[in-house]
Amino acid sequence: MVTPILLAALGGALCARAGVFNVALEGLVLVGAFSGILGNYLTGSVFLAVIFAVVCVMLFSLLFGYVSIHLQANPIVVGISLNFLALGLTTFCLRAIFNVKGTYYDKNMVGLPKWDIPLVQDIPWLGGVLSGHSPLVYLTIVIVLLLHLFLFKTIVGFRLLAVGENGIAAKSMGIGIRRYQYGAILACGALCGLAGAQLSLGQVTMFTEGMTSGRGFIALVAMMLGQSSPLGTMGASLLFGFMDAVSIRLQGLSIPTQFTMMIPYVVTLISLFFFKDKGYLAEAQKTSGSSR
Amino acid sequence: MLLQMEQITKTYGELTANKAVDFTLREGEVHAIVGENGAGKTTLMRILYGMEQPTSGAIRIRGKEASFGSPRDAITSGIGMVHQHFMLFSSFTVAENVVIGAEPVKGAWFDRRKAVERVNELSRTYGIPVEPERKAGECSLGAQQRVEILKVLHQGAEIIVLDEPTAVLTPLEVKELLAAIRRLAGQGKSIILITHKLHEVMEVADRITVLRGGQVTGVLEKAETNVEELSRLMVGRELAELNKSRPMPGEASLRVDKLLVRGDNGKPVVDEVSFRVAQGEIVGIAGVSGNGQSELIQSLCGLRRADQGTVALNGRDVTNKLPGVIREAGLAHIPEDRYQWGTAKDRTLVENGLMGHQSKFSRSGVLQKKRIHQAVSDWVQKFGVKTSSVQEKAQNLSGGNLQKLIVARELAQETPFLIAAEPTRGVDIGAMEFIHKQLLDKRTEGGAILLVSSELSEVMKLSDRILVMYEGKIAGELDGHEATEEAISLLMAGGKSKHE
Amino acid sequence: MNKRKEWASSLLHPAMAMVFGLLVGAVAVLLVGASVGETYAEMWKGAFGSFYYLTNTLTRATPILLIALGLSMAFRAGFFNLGAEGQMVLGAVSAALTALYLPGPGWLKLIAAIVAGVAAGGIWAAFAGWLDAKYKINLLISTLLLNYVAIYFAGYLVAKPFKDTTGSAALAQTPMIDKGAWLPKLFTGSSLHAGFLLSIAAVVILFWVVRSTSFGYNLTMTGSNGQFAAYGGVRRVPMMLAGMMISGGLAGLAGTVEVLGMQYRYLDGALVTPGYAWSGLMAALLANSNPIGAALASILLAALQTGAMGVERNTEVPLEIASVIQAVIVVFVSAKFGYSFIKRRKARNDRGSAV
Amino acid sequence: KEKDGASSPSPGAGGSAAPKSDKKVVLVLPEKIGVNPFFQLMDEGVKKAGKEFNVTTKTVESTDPNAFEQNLRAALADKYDLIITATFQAEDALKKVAAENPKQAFTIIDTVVDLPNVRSVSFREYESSYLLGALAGLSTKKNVVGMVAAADIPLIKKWTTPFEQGLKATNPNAKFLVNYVGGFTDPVKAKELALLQFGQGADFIIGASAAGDFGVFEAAKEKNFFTSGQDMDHTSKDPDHIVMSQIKSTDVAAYETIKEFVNGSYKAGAIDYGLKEKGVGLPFVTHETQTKLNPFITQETINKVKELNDQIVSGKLVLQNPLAQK
Ligand SMILES: Nc1ncnc2c1ncn2[C@@H]1O[C@H](COP(=O)(O)OP(=O)(O)OP(=O)(O)O)[C@@H](O)[C@H]1O
Ligand SMILES: Nc1ncnc2c1ncn2[C@@H]1O[C@H](COP(=O)(O)OP(=O)(O)OP(=O)(O)O)[C@@H](O)[C@H]1O
Ligand SMILES: [Mg+2]
Ligand SMILES: [Mg+2]
Repeated sequence: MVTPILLAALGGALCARAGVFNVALEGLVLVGAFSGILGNYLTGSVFLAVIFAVVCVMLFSLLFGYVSIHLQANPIVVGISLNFLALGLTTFCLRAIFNVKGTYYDKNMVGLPKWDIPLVQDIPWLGGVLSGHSPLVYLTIVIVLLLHLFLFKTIVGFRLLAVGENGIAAKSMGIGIRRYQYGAILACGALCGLAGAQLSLGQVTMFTEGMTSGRGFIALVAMMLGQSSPLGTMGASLLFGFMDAVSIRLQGLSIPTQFTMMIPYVVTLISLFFFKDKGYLAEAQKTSGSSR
Repeated sequence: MLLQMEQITKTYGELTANKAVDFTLREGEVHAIVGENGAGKTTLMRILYGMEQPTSGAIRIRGKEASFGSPRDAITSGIGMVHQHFMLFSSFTVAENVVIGAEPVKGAWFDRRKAVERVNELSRTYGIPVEPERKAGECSLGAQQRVEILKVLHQGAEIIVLDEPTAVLTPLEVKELLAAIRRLAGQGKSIILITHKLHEVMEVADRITVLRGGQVTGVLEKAETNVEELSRLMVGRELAELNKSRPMPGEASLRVDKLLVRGDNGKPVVDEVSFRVAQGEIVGIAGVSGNGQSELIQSLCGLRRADQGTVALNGRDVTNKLPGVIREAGLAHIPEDRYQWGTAKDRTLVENGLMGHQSKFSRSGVLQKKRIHQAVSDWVQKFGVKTSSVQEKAQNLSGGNLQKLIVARELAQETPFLIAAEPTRGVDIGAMEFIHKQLLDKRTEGGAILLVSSELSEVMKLSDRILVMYEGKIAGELDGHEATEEAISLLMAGGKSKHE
Repeated sequence: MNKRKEWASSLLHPAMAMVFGLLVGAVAVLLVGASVGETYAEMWKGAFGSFYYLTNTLTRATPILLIALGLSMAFRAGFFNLGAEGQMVLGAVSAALTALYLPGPGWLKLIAAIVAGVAAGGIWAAFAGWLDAKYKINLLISTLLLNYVAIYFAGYLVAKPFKDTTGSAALAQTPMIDKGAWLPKLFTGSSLHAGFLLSIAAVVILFWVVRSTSFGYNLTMTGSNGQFAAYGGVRRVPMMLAGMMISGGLAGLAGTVEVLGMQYRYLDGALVTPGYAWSGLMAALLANSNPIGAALASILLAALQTGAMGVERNTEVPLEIASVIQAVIVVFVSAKFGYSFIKRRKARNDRGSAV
Repeated sequence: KEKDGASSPSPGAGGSAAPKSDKKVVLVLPEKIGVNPFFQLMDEGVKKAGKEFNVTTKTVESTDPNAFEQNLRAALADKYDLIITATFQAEDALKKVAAENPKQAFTIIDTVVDLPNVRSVSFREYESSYLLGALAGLSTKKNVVGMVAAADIPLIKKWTTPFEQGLKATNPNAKFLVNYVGGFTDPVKAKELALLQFGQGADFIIGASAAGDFGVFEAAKEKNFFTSGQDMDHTSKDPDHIVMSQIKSTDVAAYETIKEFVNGSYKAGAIDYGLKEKGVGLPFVTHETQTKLNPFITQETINKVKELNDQIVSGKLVLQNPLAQK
């Protein structure tokens, strides 16, 4: 459930740490979801399909990088346009390649397998939550840890943080800002590709136009709430996922649906009272343009 | 010859910042560059460091032509630069700041422990003390300066460019820095030092290049010149001696009683301070930076909450009032940090000049743009601010010229009381003389001035009374006309030096 | 840098960017095997081809422009408001309900509805501002989240208590507002309504406020360097609340004129689907928060949208490709080429990365 | 690949000897066809009629309500002989435009606009929803039936309310679960909701969430429960799990309209399609299908539902339109 959001949020966090505010997550995930299905259709292998999705989204995010870094376009404008572009492009390709409108669904297409973890799956209740997911879900947990190590323990990660913290100073140290920002954007593309693949090959095995349904924006919120740290982002995504589950279960009660659907957003807002300004936030705002 | 810069010319639009400049550096020498604000010193060094490309001209290192497309190239050629405005990552530790770009590794990992060790080692070798595990943003300006130098040394620079390194330092820190510079030169490093303080030049430099209006007006051996000749070459005229008349203090304009301000950790940073500033007098505050001067000023201006005590300005209680209200009550303020408090960098000079004058230059909320434009143009002319137009963005002005604009703006408030914090920081000697004269004139007209400066000579030259701050308290008061440097230094040190 | 040059370059570069955007769009058209000339001709016709289409474009530009103007004011004060959508929706629903349930003559309803719409949007935005000022809650996140809350809440109002009970009533919408409270159309047979005049008035007023009043100056300075403004006696919190209030108020007005001038009722989703808020955000950013620039950028974005509709209607190019071309052009319009490219880069580097 | 199971009253019947026609017909949709099979069918109906009767046809999609009004007016300017549009979203704009142009012929599908130059074709989906509910009540083994609906808006009541009535009519003890996806394009969430309802014991879960239905189908396949689709006969996609479908022949509506327009028998006014006209219905019950009946639904159940159908058709059983206002 939270995996696509978390993956996209991690990508966004990486960009934010490099000083790029990436609002194109929604579009990137959508492209990932489509190319996952396309890859599966072309190669017949889910594994290759995931790779294909990752590569396609990286190409797409290269466009983001080129226009916002090389052509110095405003990253937010580019991000918003790319969201529109992704929607148009995937819908068009759906029609051009699969000759369907709306949804591509093939009962015989094989999605990502579900892996059961031995022992864990036998734990009552918890086993059902922790086990029986697609490999990408487990990969995501690994990615969170790797990203954490990468950012805070390696040299490349350290320099990436430097670029985001103070671009001019980094440049004066001879650190190529562009290279790091490109790297972050490409990595974000790869993560969004995985997010899309998990959406269209893991959670379901189909593609519907606009199937991201705002998940990319939730990822944006999760990334900001998690202060662009991998662990924080994971926490924020889990919080959101949990509240979403709560909200679904409240639907049957007498509260109007519109209010139960508000719950995840309101709770996230309230959680901001507890996780505020830990120093990094100010930096995040600087890079995202709100110079407070 | 280690470094030759030949016929360097750099133009920005219609403005020529460097015009056919020749500059040479010998191995192991300390070479000072002096010149007025906007003479083109920083520009020349930015070209050397690959941050700007010269419009024409060539750079040779050990006779071989070099071209620097970026700082990276300059760094590989053994050039390091400490910028006029620091280039630090404030949320990183000192050690991280020093090693960035050439970090120690352990396998695939960034070895932070080794980084600390290396910094300690460098620090010992060159006698430059720092606290490697402190966040750079929390360090005093002096310490940040030292971090910058260590950073350059860590990169293995042979040629070290220091752009106005002493502008923000206290006298003690200056002394330590100059000693470190000599030590570095002694160990074979070659140093280019930009400064406005000619006595520093005479103290450490081997050779001196003087720039004026983008051109070289002299290259001199230290031994064969003197302060007078240098200032003549810089300014193009003789400097007059300032004459300070005896004060005729009137009524108290500012009364501060038992003012207490707590720092972020809850400890008092200004500790029950009481003093008066009367009309027609200049009161100087001296002290090692970090002893509460900044906090004192900020709480006087309403930019920081005072926890106890009262501040009265021209008979009104202004304790913890909003900055706007306090200005209304008759306060103008030359801030100590011109970029943080004093300007909006991406705005024009006119817009920067308007700040604090909004009500004067508007009628029922509508700005009178002609008058503002005229006023700012007048200031630019009167203070000799070098700029192509008053519509220039503030960030394109050299540091000193921007400072002149701020001083002009605040003097033009014509308030009975003025806080002048580091009013001549980064300003050339000609302009400094001019600003000093303006402050004295204001005093003669009956203005009350609180001067806060880490430049002892400035405090001594201008003040009628000198208060020395130490650890948030006023450690003593001296008569400005009789105080000696020794007496002040003793109070500043509180009996023992703070920097040991 | 003198003024005239700056003007020239500020015009030249969008033009260059347009050309480049059109070139890339042409590639997309060629890829689907349609004729580039015909496609662009239809695009032009759909946007400006006749008086009717021109008014269509201006109608579409109206809400985008109002939102862009509002966001510009928040940006000027240094606050990034991502909540225009929610502010617009709340403004729209408040205006609709006021016009429906306030007794009195039509003109009174109309005026009261406009006031209610502006106030609702303004207060909703100021609420986010207040959360920031008082509790240091990141404005970017809070405004984004408050969108969902506002949209669901408005959806609830029109799906349950204030649902349309006349007609087929299948949609979540309010009943239709009395004719007396409609914003008049400017020309018969065209959709352009008096809301457009309101938006033009807003451009003029804000342009004047920003350039010539001390309030505008204080707002700009707060955004440019908040500490400097504080030092000069400008109070940050009132400035932020004012900036957010104006921003949200104009977004609310955008929703209001759509209700009173176009749909004559609040229809759930009708303001969200067209993505007015996102277009407005892009226009404000493209114009660098300048009111006149925002007007031009809004018309450009609206023209691209109406042009794309024309392409869809009259060529074999499918709707999706029309929207692809539109997105591609916007991407490249925001790019900075040539001379200004170098200049901007410098400015950016000096300021760190900036919006 | 995309279009299986055509709806049964074959629209092609009788169209073989169409006269040449120089008429121009346009279908202006208030939304993108996108995820809505209902619009897809309409588009197909129009295209088919166009080919058979040799009329020029064109389909224009709109991105949002304002764009729709512009497209409608543009169609007017382009002088189409007949302008067809559809759904409630089109009502407001059509009322305006049709009143302003009393000479122009308009048809609106799926709702009623009472103007002299408008032909309204609407559907009584509530009849088929009732049947589906009744069928679910008879079929469920666990006495728990679920529905994954698109959004909690009045429109959706056309499916939820009569369904529940039918369910209670045949099985008063059955529990009815409804969950809302909150959108029309989210199969991921729809699947989650279906799995949730399955976890709550439902063995028959109806999809009513546009593209989301595919998520419900997939959940059914994964967990082995039974499901039903909307608008067209989906049963052939996965006969083991998709055991029912609620048919709404918008293609017939579009096709017949054009046919009559070409024949000259076209008249303005309201027509509606219900069980009686076979405009709505269920495979096996009212419409023929190629698919084999899944044993989950016994022939006996089908027969019982057929009886209900007959009662409705004959007027013996009168159902309330859930959207009708008091
Ligand atoms: N990017 C720029 N665009 C336009 N003019 C510039 C730019 N950078 C510097 N200048 C101008 O070039 C001249 C030289 O500036 P520079 O910073 O080299 O002076 P400086 O000698 O270092 O002065 P200071 O002692 O005040 O630091 C100044 O007049 C300055 O306004
Ligand atoms: N010994 C110390 N322990 C903890 N923090 C220190 C210490 N010395 C300096 N600092 C920090 O570094 C900062 C030094 O700042 P700064 O140089 O601005 O001091 P200051 O009070 O403004 O003096 P001045 O007005 O002379 O510059 C202080 O604000 C404080 O936060
Ligand atoms: Mg300089
Ligand atoms: Mg200080």
